[in-house]
Amino acid sequence: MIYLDHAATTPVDQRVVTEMMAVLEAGYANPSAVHAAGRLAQSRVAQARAEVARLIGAEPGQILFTSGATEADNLALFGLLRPRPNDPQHLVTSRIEHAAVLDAARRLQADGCPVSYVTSDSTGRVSVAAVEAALRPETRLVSVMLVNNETGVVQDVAGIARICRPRGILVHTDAAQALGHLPIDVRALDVDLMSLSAHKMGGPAGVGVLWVGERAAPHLKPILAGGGQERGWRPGTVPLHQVVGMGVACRLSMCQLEADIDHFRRLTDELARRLTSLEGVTRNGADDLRAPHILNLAFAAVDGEALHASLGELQVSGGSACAAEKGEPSYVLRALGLNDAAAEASLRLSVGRNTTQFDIENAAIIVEKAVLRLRDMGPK
Amino acid sequence: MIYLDHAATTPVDQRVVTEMMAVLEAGYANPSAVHAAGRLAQSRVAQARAEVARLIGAEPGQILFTSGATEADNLALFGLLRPRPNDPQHLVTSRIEHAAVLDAARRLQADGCPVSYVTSDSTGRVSVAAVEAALRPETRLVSVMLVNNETGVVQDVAGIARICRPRGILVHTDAAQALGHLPIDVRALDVDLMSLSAHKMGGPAGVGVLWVGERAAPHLKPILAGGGQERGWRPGTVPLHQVVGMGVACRLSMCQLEADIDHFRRLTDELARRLTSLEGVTRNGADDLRAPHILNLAFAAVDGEALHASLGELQVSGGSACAAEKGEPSYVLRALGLNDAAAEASLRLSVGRNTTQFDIENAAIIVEKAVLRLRDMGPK
Amino acid sequence: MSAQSRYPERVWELFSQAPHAGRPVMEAGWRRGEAAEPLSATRVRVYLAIAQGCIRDVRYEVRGCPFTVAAVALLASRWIGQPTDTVAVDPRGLLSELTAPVMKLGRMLVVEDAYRRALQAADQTA
Amino acid sequence: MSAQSRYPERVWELFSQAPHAGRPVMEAGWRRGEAAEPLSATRVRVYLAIAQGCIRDVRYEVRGCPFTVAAVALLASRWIGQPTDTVAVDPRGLLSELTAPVMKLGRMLVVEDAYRRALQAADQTA
Ligand SMILES: Cc1ncc(COP(=O)(O)O)c(C=O)c1O
Ligand SMILES: Cc1ncc(COP(=O)(O)O)c(C=O)c1O
Repeated sequence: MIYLDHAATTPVDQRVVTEMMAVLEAGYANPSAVHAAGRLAQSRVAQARAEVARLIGAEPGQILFTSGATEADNLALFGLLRPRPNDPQHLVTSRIEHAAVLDAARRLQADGCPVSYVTSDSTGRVSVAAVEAALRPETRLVSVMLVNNETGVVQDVAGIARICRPRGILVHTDAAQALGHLPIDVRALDVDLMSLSAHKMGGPAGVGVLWVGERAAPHLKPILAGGGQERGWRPGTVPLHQVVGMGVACRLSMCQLEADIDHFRRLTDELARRLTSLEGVTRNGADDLRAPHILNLAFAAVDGEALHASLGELQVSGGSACAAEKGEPSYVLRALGLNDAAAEASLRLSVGRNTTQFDIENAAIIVEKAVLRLRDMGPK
Repeated sequence: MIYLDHAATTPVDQRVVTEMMAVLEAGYANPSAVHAAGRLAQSRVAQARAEVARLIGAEPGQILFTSGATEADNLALFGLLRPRPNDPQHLVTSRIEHAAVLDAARRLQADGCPVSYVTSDSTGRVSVAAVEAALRPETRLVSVMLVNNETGVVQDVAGIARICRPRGILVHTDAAQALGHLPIDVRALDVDLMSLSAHKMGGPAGVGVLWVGERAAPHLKPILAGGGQERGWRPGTVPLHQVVGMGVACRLSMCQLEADIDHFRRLTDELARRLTSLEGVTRNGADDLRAPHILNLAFAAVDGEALHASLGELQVSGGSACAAEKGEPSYVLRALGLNDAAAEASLRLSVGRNTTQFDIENAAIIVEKAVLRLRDMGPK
Repeated sequence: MSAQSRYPERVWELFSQAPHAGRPVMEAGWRRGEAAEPLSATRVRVYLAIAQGCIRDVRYEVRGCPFTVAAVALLASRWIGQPTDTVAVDPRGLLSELTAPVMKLGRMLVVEDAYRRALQAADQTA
Repeated sequence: MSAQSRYPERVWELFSQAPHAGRPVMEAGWRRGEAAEPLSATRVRVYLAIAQGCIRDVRYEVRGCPFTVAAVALLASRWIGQPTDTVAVDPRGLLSELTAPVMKLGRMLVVEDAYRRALQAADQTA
């Protein structure tokens, strides 16, 4: 099996597994309990908070643990926007966001929040000008992701924040695909909320973070009701092993981010070089804008389903895992200008820490063979 | 350290840890992804669903994984009740519910849902008659827990369901403290929704279940928006190791529930025998109604804070972990008729699989010593 | 485990072997039929070698999903050696024979069109 | 690690040792003062042995939280040997000396009352 679907989920780093297991085996108690084990657990949570914070240039107190980036995205949107008849709270987002943001936006819209969807250009980028054009006096929040999960294109979130700041508009960014793949600094980006996920960067699934900056904090309302955990923003027993796992993954990334980026870049560059040497293979999203770990290629003159079926032991995604489950062609690729057939005949190839040069060579051979056979079979 | 706070959280069973570790190390992929690893992951999720279902007499397809009982409780209430101006949807719940239900109820109330709160009698039970008296023609949902997390008192949920059924009212029960501590059969209870949590019964924190029966399913709306996971009711990447952990914990409970119950009962009975032989020690909640793992005792003529501070290496809770964090006296004990001081001078002692007879003997000595010293110090 | 487990065994075999696939070396003497569906970019071209009212040989070119390829290949194997007045394409029959999902019916219609047109076409006399 | 880490070291020491705690063996010759706060069920009883305007000894009984016990014990140690006209209780001063949270002020007032009443009381002449 050659696994080139790290953008869907990464294996948990062995060093993370080891620390999670230590926590599970130690049997620490509920971090909220007042007694000694509870306090020990609390200090482990605090450490994890600090480890995540450090990787994005934030304060530990601003790190709010959630069950993943999906919940973090939902919390950002539902937590800040409350549809009210006499107080229109306008949201600007993009057509290339993850389903967690897009579906939340649609729900807000159904509940009476006006929402504007900005599209991306053919490079895969949402332009600052397009966002600016969508702003209204009643715009409360702009939500644009930092790295797109299908094309890997890095968005100009700092540029978007720059035009929102003087207008007092809060900015949220879904950085699930960016964490561990790009240097991130919430201060430099000057955003207000950021969603993170552990399982995209060597941590466990089922834990994420909403970073809440000081401008957003006074306005954020919780989605879930219950105990007072996470400053009242996120009730429920904090799952210590999960939170520790995310902390360790961030700590590891802190010390090897540059090396990781080099590794990812070298592998995807090599794969692109091999595959684009075939005729009729084009990049989805501009190469100079993409994050190092994701490569998205369109293959002309082959059927998408047949291509995916022909990859044997090479595991990749067409679009995101969620879109794939629905069997619909990727809305992100269509936003780039691809038609349904071309979107379906695209492969997202994403690498991780354990991907080797050998994996890349084999993957290139598998894809090349499949494409040539299908084309050979097709009408000339 | 003598840990008698299993009702707050249990250590993760070593057999659960082992299987979780195997999943984490195998590096299975996102269960939603279409490729081979994804399908393997899906079959593990299906197995876990079946394991949970079997323990409560349900169908695997009715098991909806969440981030814990808090989210399950929220999903049950928010998912079924939508406050609308011209359609009053009345909720009946009790004053002794967990914060996850009570806070959700308060939020619904603030949003325009009428809510009735039924209190418990001095035995710690919410009477069926009291629930019946609270029903209205527009009542949509009744939510009463199966086992109270502070007193351990088992509620007459089957009796409550019996009066709701002919009226077409849906019944939710929070069974977080019941799972693994009582035989549970959703058919015999005849309820419509049930919340479960893994970390109260040897599984990991951060994963729970909402069981959704066929009468409730057509009406349930999701809280979170996003990918289509969990039949659209619960988006976000399903955390495989967590779900497997909950499944294994349920599988273990399936084969040793009777032995566990005997063990819990023997330990708490012994502890009760020793401590009630002291003067001025009374049970909070009727002994013949309590679940086997929880014992709640009130100590007359001592200061609650001083008592808790005097327990040394014995770890217990006064109320629930959540209430303890806020430093407020337990509303559950006050519903039993205790005043603030008496509620604070109460101890919840809860046992687990690893608790030994020796732990119980030592715990009894520690509590007895503390109580006698404080009383000796006090005005006679 | 691989992608093949997502397809019925028969479909997988026909898709991966694609018997009789290809264009005739010399098109003279072959009849040709073509059909396409632009949305999915499915395209099927069928070549029939007919002599004395009998289908002597079949070739095809196809761009389509595994079910489409399987249907085209299945018909090719089945039509070879048949008298032209006994052959027919039943799109719904193909669906059920290949246990294909209903949403594939459109593609089966493309396959039918291509075969029908080839049957009705005049010889390509080069 | 235990409950003691939740309290300042001084408070913990005074609470767990409770120096001078107890009732005098013979109450005759002791002055007694008592105060209570029903909500938290705090109750403090102070006994002072006074002779020639000087506090010769202090005893107390207390039901209260660790800060309350510490305050009562601290005052006992401090008052022994003092002339009665120099001693006083400063509830806010106790709070800060014991680094107690402000919500404990009510209990410090109970402590003050008990000491003040004992000082003002007549001898218990049995
Ligand atoms: C950009 C983006 N946002 C959000 C998510 C959801 O993350 P999680 O699985 O932690 O809920 C994903 C991954 O699926 C993603 O790629
Ligand atoms: C009765 C009850 N319901 C709900 C919960 C919340 O469970 P979780 O920690 O899984 O969110 C708890 C435990 O804290 C509980 O005891």
